[in-house]
Amino acid sequence: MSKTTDDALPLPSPGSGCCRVDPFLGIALAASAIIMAFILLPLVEMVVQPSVDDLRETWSDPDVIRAIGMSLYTSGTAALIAFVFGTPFAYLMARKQFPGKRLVESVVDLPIMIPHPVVGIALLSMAGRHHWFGRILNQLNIQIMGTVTGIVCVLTFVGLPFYINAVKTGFEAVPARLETVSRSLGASPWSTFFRITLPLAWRSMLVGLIMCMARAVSEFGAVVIVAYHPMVAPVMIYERFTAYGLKYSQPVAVGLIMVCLVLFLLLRWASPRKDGTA
Amino acid sequence: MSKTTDDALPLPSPGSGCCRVDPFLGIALAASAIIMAFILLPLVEMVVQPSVDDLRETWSDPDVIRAIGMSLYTSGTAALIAFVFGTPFAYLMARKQFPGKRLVESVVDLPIMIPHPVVGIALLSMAGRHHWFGRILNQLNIQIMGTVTGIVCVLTFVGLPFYINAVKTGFEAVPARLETVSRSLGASPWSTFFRITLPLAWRSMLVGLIMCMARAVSEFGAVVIVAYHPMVAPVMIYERFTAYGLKYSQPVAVGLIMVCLVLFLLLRWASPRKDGTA
Amino acid sequence: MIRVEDLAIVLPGFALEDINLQVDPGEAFALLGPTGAGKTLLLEAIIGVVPVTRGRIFIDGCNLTGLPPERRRIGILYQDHALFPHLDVAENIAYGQRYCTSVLPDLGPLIERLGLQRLLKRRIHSLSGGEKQRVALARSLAVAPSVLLLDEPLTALDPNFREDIRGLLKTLHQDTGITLLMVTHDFAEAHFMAQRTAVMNRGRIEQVGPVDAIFDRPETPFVADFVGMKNFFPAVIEGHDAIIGNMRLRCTSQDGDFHAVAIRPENIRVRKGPFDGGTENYLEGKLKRILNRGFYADVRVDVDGIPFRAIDTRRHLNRTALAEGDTVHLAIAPEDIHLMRGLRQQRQRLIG
Amino acid sequence: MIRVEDLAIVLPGFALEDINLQVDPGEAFALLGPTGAGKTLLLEAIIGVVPVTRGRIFIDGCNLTGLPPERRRIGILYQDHALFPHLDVAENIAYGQRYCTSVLPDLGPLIERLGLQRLLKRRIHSLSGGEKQRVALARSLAVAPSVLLLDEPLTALDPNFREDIRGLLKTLHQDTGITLLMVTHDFAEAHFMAQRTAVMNRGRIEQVGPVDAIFDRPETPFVADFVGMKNFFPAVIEGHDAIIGNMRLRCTSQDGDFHAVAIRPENIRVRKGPFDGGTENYLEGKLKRILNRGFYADVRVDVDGIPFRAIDTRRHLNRTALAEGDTVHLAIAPEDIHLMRGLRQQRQRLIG
Repeated sequence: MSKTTDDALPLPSPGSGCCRVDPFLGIALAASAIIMAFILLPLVEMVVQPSVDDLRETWSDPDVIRAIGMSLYTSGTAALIAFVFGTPFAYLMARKQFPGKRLVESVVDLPIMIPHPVVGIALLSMAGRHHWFGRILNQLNIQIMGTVTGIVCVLTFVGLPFYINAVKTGFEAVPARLETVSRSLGASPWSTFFRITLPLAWRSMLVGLIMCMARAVSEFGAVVIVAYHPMVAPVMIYERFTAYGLKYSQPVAVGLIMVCLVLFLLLRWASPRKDGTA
Repeated sequence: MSKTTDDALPLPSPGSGCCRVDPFLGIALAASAIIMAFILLPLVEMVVQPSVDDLRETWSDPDVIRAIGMSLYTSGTAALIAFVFGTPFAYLMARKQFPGKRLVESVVDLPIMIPHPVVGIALLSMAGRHHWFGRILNQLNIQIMGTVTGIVCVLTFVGLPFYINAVKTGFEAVPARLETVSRSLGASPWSTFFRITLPLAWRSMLVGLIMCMARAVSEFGAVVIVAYHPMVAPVMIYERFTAYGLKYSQPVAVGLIMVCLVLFLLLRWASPRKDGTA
Repeated sequence: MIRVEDLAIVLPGFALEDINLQVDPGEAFALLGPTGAGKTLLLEAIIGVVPVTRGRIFIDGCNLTGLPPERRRIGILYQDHALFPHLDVAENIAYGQRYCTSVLPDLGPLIERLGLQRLLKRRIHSLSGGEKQRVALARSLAVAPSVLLLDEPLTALDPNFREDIRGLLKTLHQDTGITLLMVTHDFAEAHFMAQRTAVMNRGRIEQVGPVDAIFDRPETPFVADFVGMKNFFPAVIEGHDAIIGNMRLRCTSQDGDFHAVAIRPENIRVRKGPFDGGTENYLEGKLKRILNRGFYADVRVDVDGIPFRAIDTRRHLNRTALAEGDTVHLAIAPEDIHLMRGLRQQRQRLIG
Repeated sequence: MIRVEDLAIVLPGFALEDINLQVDPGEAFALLGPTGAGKTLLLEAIIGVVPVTRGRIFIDGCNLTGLPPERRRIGILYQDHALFPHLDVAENIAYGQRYCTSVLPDLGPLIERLGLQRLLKRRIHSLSGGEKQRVALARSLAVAPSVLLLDEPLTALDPNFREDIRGLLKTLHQDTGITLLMVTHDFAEAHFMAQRTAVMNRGRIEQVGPVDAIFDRPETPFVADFVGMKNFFPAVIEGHDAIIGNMRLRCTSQDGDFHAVAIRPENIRVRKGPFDGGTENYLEGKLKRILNRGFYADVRVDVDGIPFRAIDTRRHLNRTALAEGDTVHLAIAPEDIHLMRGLRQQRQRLIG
């Protein structure tokens, strides 16, 4: 094989790398850069902009601390409720096949698609005195309007789908066969769930809890309908914005972003690794 | 094999069905019923409650029609923007492997976790006169505060992750090998994308568009910060609720729920079937 | 002892029906059949995780049909071993102990027997395939089940481990006298492990009997094909002769009402020149095809329109330089021609 | 003509290195190797979808290394056919037409040749495996590629279709004179299709040569094992004798510096009684194990501590009633003992 003839041909030299700079990839990269900038720039600016004094002032304002505390408390409670009721539901959805299952899955996703103020209005309508359910609540002395109960109620509503979907995926990843073996060894369904399923799916449950809580912390539209007071952080941001303007609302917003960032980092730490180590 | 000895043993008779009514399954079913009721009851009541007269009144109120129209217009525009920029980004994420990919995926999910009023505040901060970006916008004569542009901007922010995630899944389901073959047959990356990838992933793109739009239609907290006017439907619901009370806001809410229901049915129709027919 | 009576399990798109089985105490019984025959479904019904539509299941004479799995005391060994990945070896083996403290209080001898002493503190994912399967075996035996079900326990293993585990299972069975019901799609495995076997196809049992009997005397075309009698032809039997088309083959006389013959491909010898006269049947045909199967090859020969399938080593084929299109000679010994009932009569048999 | 010069592709966790290959115009060349050897990666580098770290690729004398796939005119046929599921058969076949209108203006003869006339309006998912592969073949040939790459084109097919497609590929190659580079892990397939072959292992080429030469004269232990010489022993060669341990085996004399021998298991005959004297090598050993492989069996025999592997039909094993633990006799013909270079010398060879 003589090299001379081959090399003499007028063809692009090796390494000219025309595959790497083709316009297709270039445009895709440009679009990606714009998206990353669009998402990251406002958030980064937000976190970077306030001076240390601004922040110190925010964190020493007892109202701000109380609002963020209330946000954490109500979202945490919502996540807990999602955990209690959502876990068995997610388990059923992961293990059982039944007609209409896809419809049930769609219903679980509904709260994501319902406009936020509508969620508040729907729950308030149910709890009103003209409604049979409202009368039951009234007799039990449960108030929705303007109470922590009401806030927790709407936050659970908006957070549930995130918990259920995450945990369902986690349960599906545990082979049903492990449960079969456990029961053949004498373990009841309860023992099997707590000794096998739970230890293998805890990561997904943690992810679900964090996602549910993050979604609840960020809710504003539904909460503001049900309860302006007790004030959660997003409502306080809105109040300060309307009452005093942008600059005054920023420090609270930064405080809330910090909380979300912590949840975000927790989420990344908790997410199941692809290499399969639990 | 004589049957008499076996049958005489004091054991549960067949068909006593103790597997079916065990307390484990019972509790799981009860939890599931509570969840379904919790999600469905308020929504069903909401849709069923208003009389035909109420609805007729709502739909003949030009303000309501205008607000719902504005909601659809801004959300649709946001979905379109997500389509233009998100499609190449989702394609890159589906096809390329690179270090830090998981981090980029997390960043895309950030808008889901950021409190809604904070989104509005962050975008307003960027667009303010004290900010370099705001000055650029100002020179281009682009207004964010209180304009349709501003609304579209925040709706794109909150809707983007839904579009990108749905479309990325769709692209991942198209074997890369089909694209290799297409290019070996002489098709450029562009031709390959439009003749192979797009026709095979259009369902996911439709799903992504609907989800992005549904999420945008339902946004309130971010919009209300950026623009109280021009009024989108969720802001109108809030305004009527605070100004005139629950009963007066319900018809608008029902109107918006109807829009969401249509989107929901579209979504179910568009979702890729599990049997794989396109 | 396992007895399954008139069992039926009806699922969307698949049904097990008319399942009657009896596995005697201490017996090793094999359920044979291709993928999708319903073997694993039957095992899971016996364990109790699949609800039964009709029929009853007895273990050691007790009707278990309605009992939940945890009250049945049936061990199960899956091909993918199904070890608990979050527990170490010792925890896996001792998993069932707390539910039946009375039996087997000391796991030492069992662990030693299975050669697991040095693995006790190891994580599951660090074990080899054969080690995993031994741990799974120890785990199921640790609760002293009355019956052990094996779901293709060797399929997923490396060939070398396979021999180890197979031998281990065999000697364990011989020593402990535990009742074994194993599922497999490999006839050789059934032959090695089991005394009796049932062949399943499409949710029904086609034939039950000793392993050798099924290998030598299949009763349905499906079983004949499954045990390797790839040549199956309808035939008229006249005395010692089977008439297939216009061919007359001598066979050994057998009693019964037969309307078909089945012949193993490896019992049909092929060569280019004619065979010397003898007691065998000699045929002349056209070599249609040679399909390579690695060390050996499938040879398809057409004799007066009847397609015969033979197997020969590639060494022999190369030496005799047989090629597609050649005229070749076949020899079949009379004792290798298996007489069978016709298709019509087969559904009349009663199984069990 | 395909020429690959000093090609290297470095990926995280895997690397192809020192790849030198030349496929002559009109030749059919097979890349052989086990799964994970890097065969498909090399194909995809030649098509142009995997970037090359070092080295150059020439087709018909043109350096293509930097060109995108659509400018290379290389056809590819994948084992999973990779048909476009949203297009019908005719649209699939005509897919590449608009990019090279000058060549093959009329697809009629090609479609007829592949027997696809009646399928043109059919949807892809309604086709059988063999039909799909014929459509994929037509699609790649419709753009008249200068070279056709085949990525295990027969592996995913039903055995019966496999023979069809294999025959079709062979006659197409003979008639059109197109250059073929096929990837396979099946030696029989390479033997049928290709004139020359390269054996790959772990990202490197171990040996290149005519198919028969590689089958008969492997040069590395890996290739020896790959072509079925399962017995590989270091040995001292003295004239006509190979000395393994304290055993002396007669072989045919070969020129070269040899330090090992390899023997195919099917060339070792096993029986219970001693063989009559002859020109072969006779050994006596202990039968350690019989591993069933269906129609035949692996037989492991220990001769003075050296493990020999033989293959025999189960028919013969049953007839002679050989069992594990028996003392048995082995016969090996001198011409079946293959002399090889030692392990140390092998890295010094130059390939290509």
